[in-house]
Amino acid sequence: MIQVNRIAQSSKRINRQRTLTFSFNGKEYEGFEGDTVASALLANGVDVVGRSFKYSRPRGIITSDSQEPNAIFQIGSTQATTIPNPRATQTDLYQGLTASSTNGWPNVDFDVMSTVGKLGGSMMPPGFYYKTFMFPQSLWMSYEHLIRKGAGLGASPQTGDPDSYDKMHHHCDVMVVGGGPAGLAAALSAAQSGARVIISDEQNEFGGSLLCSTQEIDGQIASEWVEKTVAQLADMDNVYLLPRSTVFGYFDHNLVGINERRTDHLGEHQLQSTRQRLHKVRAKQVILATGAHERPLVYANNDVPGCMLANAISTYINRYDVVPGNKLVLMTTNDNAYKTAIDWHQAGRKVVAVVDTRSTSNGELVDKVRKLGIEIIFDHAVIEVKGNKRVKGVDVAPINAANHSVTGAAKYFVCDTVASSGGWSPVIHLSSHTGSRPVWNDDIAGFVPGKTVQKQHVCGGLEGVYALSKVISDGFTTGAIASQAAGRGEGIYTGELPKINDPQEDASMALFHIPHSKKTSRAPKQFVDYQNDVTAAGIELANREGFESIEHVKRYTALGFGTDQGKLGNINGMAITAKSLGKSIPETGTTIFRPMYTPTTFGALAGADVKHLFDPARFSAMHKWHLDHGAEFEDVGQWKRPWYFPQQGETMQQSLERECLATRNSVGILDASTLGKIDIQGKDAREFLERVYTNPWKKLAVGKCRYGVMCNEDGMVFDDGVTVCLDDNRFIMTTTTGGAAGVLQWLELWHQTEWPELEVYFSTVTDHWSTMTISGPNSSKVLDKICDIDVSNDSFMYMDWREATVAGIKARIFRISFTGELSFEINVQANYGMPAWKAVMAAGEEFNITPYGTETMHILRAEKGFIIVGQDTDGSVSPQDLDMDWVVGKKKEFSYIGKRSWTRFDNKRENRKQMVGLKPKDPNFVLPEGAQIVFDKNQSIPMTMVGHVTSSYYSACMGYSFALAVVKGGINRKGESVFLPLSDGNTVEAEICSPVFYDPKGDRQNV
Amino acid sequence: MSNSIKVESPLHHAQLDQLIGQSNKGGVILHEAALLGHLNLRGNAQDAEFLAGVQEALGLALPIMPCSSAKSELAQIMWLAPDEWLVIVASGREYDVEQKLRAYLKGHFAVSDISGAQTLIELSGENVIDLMNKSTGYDFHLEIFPVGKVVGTTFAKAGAHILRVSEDKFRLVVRRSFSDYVWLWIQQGSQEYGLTIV
Amino acid sequence: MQQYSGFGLLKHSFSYHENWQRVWSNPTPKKHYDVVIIGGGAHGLATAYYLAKEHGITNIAVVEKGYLGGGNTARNTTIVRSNYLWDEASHLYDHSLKLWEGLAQELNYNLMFSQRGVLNLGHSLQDMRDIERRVNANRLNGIDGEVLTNAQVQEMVPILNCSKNARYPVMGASWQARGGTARHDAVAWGFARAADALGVDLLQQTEVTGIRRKDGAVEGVETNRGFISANKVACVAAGNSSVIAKMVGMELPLESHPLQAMVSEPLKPVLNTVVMSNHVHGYMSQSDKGDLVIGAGIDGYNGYGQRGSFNVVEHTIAAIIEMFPIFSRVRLNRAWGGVVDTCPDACPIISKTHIKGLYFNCGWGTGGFKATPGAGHVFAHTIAHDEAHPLAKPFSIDRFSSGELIDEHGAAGVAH
Amino acid sequence: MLLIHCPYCEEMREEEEFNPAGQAHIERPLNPEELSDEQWAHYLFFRKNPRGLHHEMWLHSHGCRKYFNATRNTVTYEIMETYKMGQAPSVTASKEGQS
Ligand SMILES: Cc1cc2nc3c(=O)[nH]c(=O)nc-3n(C[C@H](O)[C@H](O)[C@H](O)COP(=O)(O)OP(=O)(O)OC[C@H]3O[C@@H](n4cnc5c(N)ncnc54)[C@H](O)[C@@H]3O)c2cc1C
Ligand SMILES: NC(=O)c1ccc[n+]([C@@H]2O[C@H](COP(=O)([O-])OP(=O)(O)OC[C@H]3O[C@@H](n4cnc5c(N)ncnc54)[C@H](O)[C@@H]3O)[C@@H](O)[C@H]2O)c1
Ligand SMILES: Cc1cc2nc3c(=O)[nH]c(=O)nc-3n(C[C@H](O)[C@H](O)[C@H](O)COP(=O)(O)O)c2cc1C
Ligand SMILES: [Zn+2]
Repeated sequence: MIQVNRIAQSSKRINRQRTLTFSFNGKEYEGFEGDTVASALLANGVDVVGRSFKYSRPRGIITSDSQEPNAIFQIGSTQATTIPNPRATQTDLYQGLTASSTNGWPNVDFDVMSTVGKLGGSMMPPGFYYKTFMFPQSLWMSYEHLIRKGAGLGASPQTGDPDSYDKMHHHCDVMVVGGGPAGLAAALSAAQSGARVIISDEQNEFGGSLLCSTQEIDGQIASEWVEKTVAQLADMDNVYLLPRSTVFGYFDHNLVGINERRTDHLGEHQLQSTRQRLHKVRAKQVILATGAHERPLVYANNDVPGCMLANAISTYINRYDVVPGNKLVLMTTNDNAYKTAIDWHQAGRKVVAVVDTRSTSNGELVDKVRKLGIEIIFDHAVIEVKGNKRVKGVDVAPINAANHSVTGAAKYFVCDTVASSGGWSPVIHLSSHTGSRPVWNDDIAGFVPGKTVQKQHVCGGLEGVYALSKVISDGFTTGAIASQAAGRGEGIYTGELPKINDPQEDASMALFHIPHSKKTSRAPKQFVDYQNDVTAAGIELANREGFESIEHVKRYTALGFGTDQGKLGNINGMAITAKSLGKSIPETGTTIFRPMYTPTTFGALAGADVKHLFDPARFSAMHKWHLDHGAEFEDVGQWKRPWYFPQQGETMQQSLERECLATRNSVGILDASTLGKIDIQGKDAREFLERVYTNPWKKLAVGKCRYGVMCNEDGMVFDDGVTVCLDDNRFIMTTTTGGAAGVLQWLELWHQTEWPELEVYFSTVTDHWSTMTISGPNSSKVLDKICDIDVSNDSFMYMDWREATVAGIKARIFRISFTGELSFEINVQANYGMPAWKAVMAAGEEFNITPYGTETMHILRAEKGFIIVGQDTDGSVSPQDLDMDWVVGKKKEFSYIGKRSWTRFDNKRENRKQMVGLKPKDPNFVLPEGAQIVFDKNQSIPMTMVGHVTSSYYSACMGYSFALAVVKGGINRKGESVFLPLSDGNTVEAEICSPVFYDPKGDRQNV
Repeated sequence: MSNSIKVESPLHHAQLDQLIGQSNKGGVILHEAALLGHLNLRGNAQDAEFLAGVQEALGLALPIMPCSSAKSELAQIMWLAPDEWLVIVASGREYDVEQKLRAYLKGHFAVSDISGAQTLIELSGENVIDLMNKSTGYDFHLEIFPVGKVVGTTFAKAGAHILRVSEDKFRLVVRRSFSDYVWLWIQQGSQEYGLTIV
Repeated sequence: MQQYSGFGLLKHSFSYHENWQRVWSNPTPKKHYDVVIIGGGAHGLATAYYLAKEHGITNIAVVEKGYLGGGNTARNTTIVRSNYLWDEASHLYDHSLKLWEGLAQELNYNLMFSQRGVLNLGHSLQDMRDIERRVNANRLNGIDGEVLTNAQVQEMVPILNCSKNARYPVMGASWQARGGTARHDAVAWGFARAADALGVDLLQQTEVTGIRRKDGAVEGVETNRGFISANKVACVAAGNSSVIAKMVGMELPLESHPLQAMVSEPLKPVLNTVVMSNHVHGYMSQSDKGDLVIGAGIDGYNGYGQRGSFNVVEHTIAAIIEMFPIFSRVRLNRAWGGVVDTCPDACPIISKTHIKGLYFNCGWGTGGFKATPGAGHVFAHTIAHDEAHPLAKPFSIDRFSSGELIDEHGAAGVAH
Repeated sequence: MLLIHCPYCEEMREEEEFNPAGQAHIERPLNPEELSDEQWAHYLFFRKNPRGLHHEMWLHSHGCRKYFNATRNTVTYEIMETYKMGQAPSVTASKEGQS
């Protein structure tokens, strides 16, 4: 296993001391520490790395960075750790790495789809889906099934993720994105003027373009300057360095989202460490120094393996000591790319020719190439590549770029590598994330960041500043300006500038699409967006068909839809559209750049908010007891409430019947701590209650409790509960468990925005109190044993509350009842909740006191016809609908919340849905909650539904099943029969009755 | 109340007492300042009488600057809102301090005993800022968050008031029902630094 | 109109696809139209199509400030279903679903309408009550629906986390087999192409800047390309409806909020139904290209920026992992936002106004894509007859005064 | 994601600490009974929902629990000012030359 394309040691970026073995498509290879998977594959002379999505053409590596459209792999050796779609060019090599192509069957070298691709290809222009597979309609699903077989790149893991992720927030004066020369210089000068600086770069080390540059700074190779500068930054404690950290998004108000890859370069999975960390940076000022991406040229068969970006080739040579071929033809529109010819030549391989689309150039790099005796052909272009799995040669022909034509015969050159450079496109993505549109700059033939409302600065290649000396001075200046804007320093860089002489460069040519002797529609495929097989012909076809907006072009052809988000192809696609519509590129405009800059792991976006931390689980002080006693729990909002307490071998129904009977016949106990409690104080507290509750509060005496209903302004019930009067200007309001937070906000809203003049304060005391409700004929006996006050009926009356001690613990006891039985709601300070609960259990033992959960509580209250807001109401139910006119104040002078809406037409309708009880004809049949109700069981579908079942249970105490329901005009239909057509096809009958089934006179709460 | 009763702080079930001393080289150090007296105080900071009343009752001037706090032998006061403060007193003192406040204060004010409603979690150690940055979006730089400052903010998906006790020590006021979640969060967030319970 | 078919593709491949006709023309505005439709989204285009096809009104302009189908049509998660709670809503949506079922053939355009079924998960007892209630209502309205148990859900979607240990365990789900997804762009283009063929003028890059009135009736619209007179003006501007209303001094019971969606990188097929959970706030399907299409919860503030807050994306992805732990290592490719016009009762407004000849179709909020054909159909009828289509009657703007709200919040929750 | 200045805490805070609370400066009619159903509906449901400058309410739910007002551009999401309940905005559409 020799690395055929690895040349003699010269780069410090890779470590020859550490050889790493890895496998690709089942074959073993070797590379070095510092390699990316891409550089290692190229070192080993691997040409075909995948098959194209639509036409299944062989594809090779084109780029060396985030632009890569082809080398998209499945990496990982297990179903838990495998990662779909990482880019080989951005994946650091590690020992034992296992990679495979994501397309190609049975393998990428022999792929049966390719024959289909060849034959079918011509039938698959953009939008071909929309034009066929229509008939017969019934068959689309099966067509689709076939299409989906071919869909997708990599495969998802099949089991959960063994790695963990987390997040960190940061604040800084200056956030620098990009660690190339511009970014490093900016960070340094900002830090030197005292700013808190964070700098991040998505590569494995800082330096950007300098990591592969042969240029000199202060007489040394540029990477030395990088090391020096990074060391300086590392020494300052106002600087935070984030390598391997991609800024995936730039969000409103200067929030920068960064994904740091902490362990991906070490191996497939690291125990006990965070795989990726998401950093959220709030920066006073942001400096974007994201540089520029080289643009390929669009020519026939430009996807044959061996066709690469010029700068990518230089990167592989200078950074990784890898020359990805033997015979190079370079096609360029600019001087800068001549570097690649020089690098190739100096690596000891043959440069067949440099094909320059310009009529001439006398730039220094061009002269240097001339001096090396390399043939330069001006006014020409590579119009077509020959070869299938590797470039075999190219046709070079004279062209007239202005009228997009080939002006003479083509000459054939044998070569195995084609480098192309169409100039550079600034990496404007981030600057566009918050809605700013980029603007075209003719001098560099590229888009640069436009106006923005963010506190943003740009420098270096991103601005179209390319000469290294300018890039670095630009960086220093921008860093100083940004930190001044953040309130640090004078805004001027005073340090000295490194000595750099930049080669003088002649003007480059704005050319994107290389003409062919055949017209585009007939020429061999000229690829624009490789990943989605978007061709120049396809784009022109889209335009011909009327898809003229660049957004339509994108959506019709899938240009820029890929995982590189058009980094490689978008500008070329826009240029081709512009050309075919006879517009300028700025007129054509760009599509919208969105996060993610490069794809971001779901796990990192979720951070630690997974599994048991996905959402807080709230517990009462007695939770441990419930656990120890085998409770099943119900999620109520964020709370975990005991649902029922099954005993050995009991079914749920058996538990419920036991709990219900025990409570009705002796005594039961419920943990009611989760109910919301609001401490309301102030001389206007009473007046306030008067306004937010529908019933009157003026006369509630100290020491008394009262039930109240709250409506929205639209007159519909939204919460209810008991409020107790502690003294004339102090009340404790209880709310539903789910409604607690909402009700407090509601009260504050009205107080703060409408009635600030009312002297009242609200504070939540929900968590302060542990509440246990003991209910049943024996409840007073239990309480009497451990309570220091007389709890008998005549001294402690229904709807009274008392201060007392229970088992020596200070308590507030409310004599209210939600079960209809004699009940005491014992409230103790929550730190005493558990001891109090245990004491009550002990005292109740002789009465077989039985803990019950929410389900039994629901049954018992339903037997009494008490509603549960949210179960028996759904936001469309008024107090009148609930037959609760008694809770509606008639003579209150203030027009309390909700009242006005009751006089609207719809609220006065006769046949509104109203709360009633239902008795199923079959006393043992429990109607399903949610069953719909009709009057005429013989009506055919669609049937006229007149209501539905809101609560339904079997009552062990009454010995028959029963339900609460809403029925149109139900209040006046007591005794009538209704029908419930169930989902199993059966229709059952039930009789409308009063919703109060148990103890209608209400004697039991006074036994 | 009789002290034979076994009171249970919100983190009682975590049995922190048994974890004390188990690891001592943690980058994050946690201590539950359990069972202290917590009073929620409401009143008008523009009302000189009210301010004077608090001063007399607690022997301490009410901190009326946003996000400020004050401390005396008797009590620590945290600013929660322009008209709302948290008064923390020694365990068991909440009752008489409340009575004292009621005695000294006139006009429109409110006091609620919320000693059972929340607990104090003290976090310190060399990595405490890292843990904080994992848990809240607030800026913990000393310039922004000096010693003595209190901020009401989010802590992971719970709410909390955070007081900076010293450069590397914070007091979190956490609601009882959320305390288990916060405890779990802190454990996972401090895993890489090590967690010491004191 | 040039017929599309597999054979056509073959034929055209011999002429290198050089002879395909334009799908729509690019006309210059006429001085006058019988009906001007503001908004070239799928609803506006469908409205134009049905006006021309079923009501013989062909002198129509669809005026679009950007590109056709570029609003919420371009940015929605394409879920189609009709299992809404209340009769009025479910009838309207099912009318639409029935139209979907033959639409590709009618428009001779493959909309990739895929009836792969929609699951609405229940995570609490109340969720399950609501599901039972909704499904029963649907069945009695002749709309297909089933209530599935936890086990049935697990069998249908093996990769879904149905464990009892989940933070919010899945208790069951409602299942509508006829529901599914459609290719959003194709829907806009299919209607546009068909409308164009019937003589409708599609005016892109044309922004309505004002509405001219004379004694209580509309006269036409001011645009950046000059005044266009019209007997009737129909506003189908979704998130921008309040902006249009303001041009005639009207306010609407609407709030425009950012609503975000996102896609993963393309994956081999792993999920062949639509899974929605209001409780943990995430919903997802897999497109024919292989990307996971994920919908987020709505941003609480008003916003016309076509982008929302990042924390909503974070929460949504956390919810997706809660439901599908296997996707933790999958990567997010792109996230974007739209501007949804939400109504207090989560139901649309299809209505005449007090101004003669001015009509509104709006308030679809987070869930109007599925209604595209149905809404276009009943709205066209409403415009043509100057009287609400029976299915549209309950959605009149007057319901806010009378109190006849159709509250879909209750059971429909996130109404995608 | 927004960064919001709470006029009571007198600091910039993360959006996560707040809840948006809808259009600002809506006053509850003093005499609801005297309003027509249309007028009442207007108060209940109809909103300005402007594209551009908007005056809206926020609740500092995880901070001081106070409601306050903000003037925000609903397109750029820039917050021009936040101000306490009962105060009037200093930046308004007319002043900004928008309508
Ligand atoms: C992220 C997201 C996910 C969604 N998911 C779903 C889903 O899964 N299922 C579902 O059923 N629905 C969904 N929806 C809702 C659905 O997208 C919309 O209800 C539906 O697309 C509305 O269609 P429309 O044609 O009315 O609106 P749009 O497509 O927005 O069309 C309105 C058009 O009016 C134009 N316009 C506005 N102002 C003017 C003017 N002054 N002059 C000229 N033209 C103007 C706009 O440019 C726009 O093109 C989602 C929405 C979003 C944002
Ligand atoms: N002469 C020319 O024609 C020409 C053209 C282009 C570039 N150049 C050279 O390019 C360089 C420009 O310097 P520069 O510093 O502006 O750019 P650079 O390319 O040197 O550095 C940009 C850095 O930003 C990083 N980056 C980009 N997007 C990122 C993101 N979202 N998150 C994290 N990191 C990100 C990249 O990884 C890269 O390291 C100069 O060296 C110049 O000589 C020259
Ligand atoms: C159903 C659906 C699937 C999408 N799939 C992709 C995709 O695979 N790749 C991609 O880049 N964008 C995809 N998009 C998003 C679009 O690129 C674009 O972001 C969206 O239409 C909003 O438009 P805008 O970003 O130009 O504002 C998809 C959008 C939708 C509605
Ligand atoms: Zn505040």
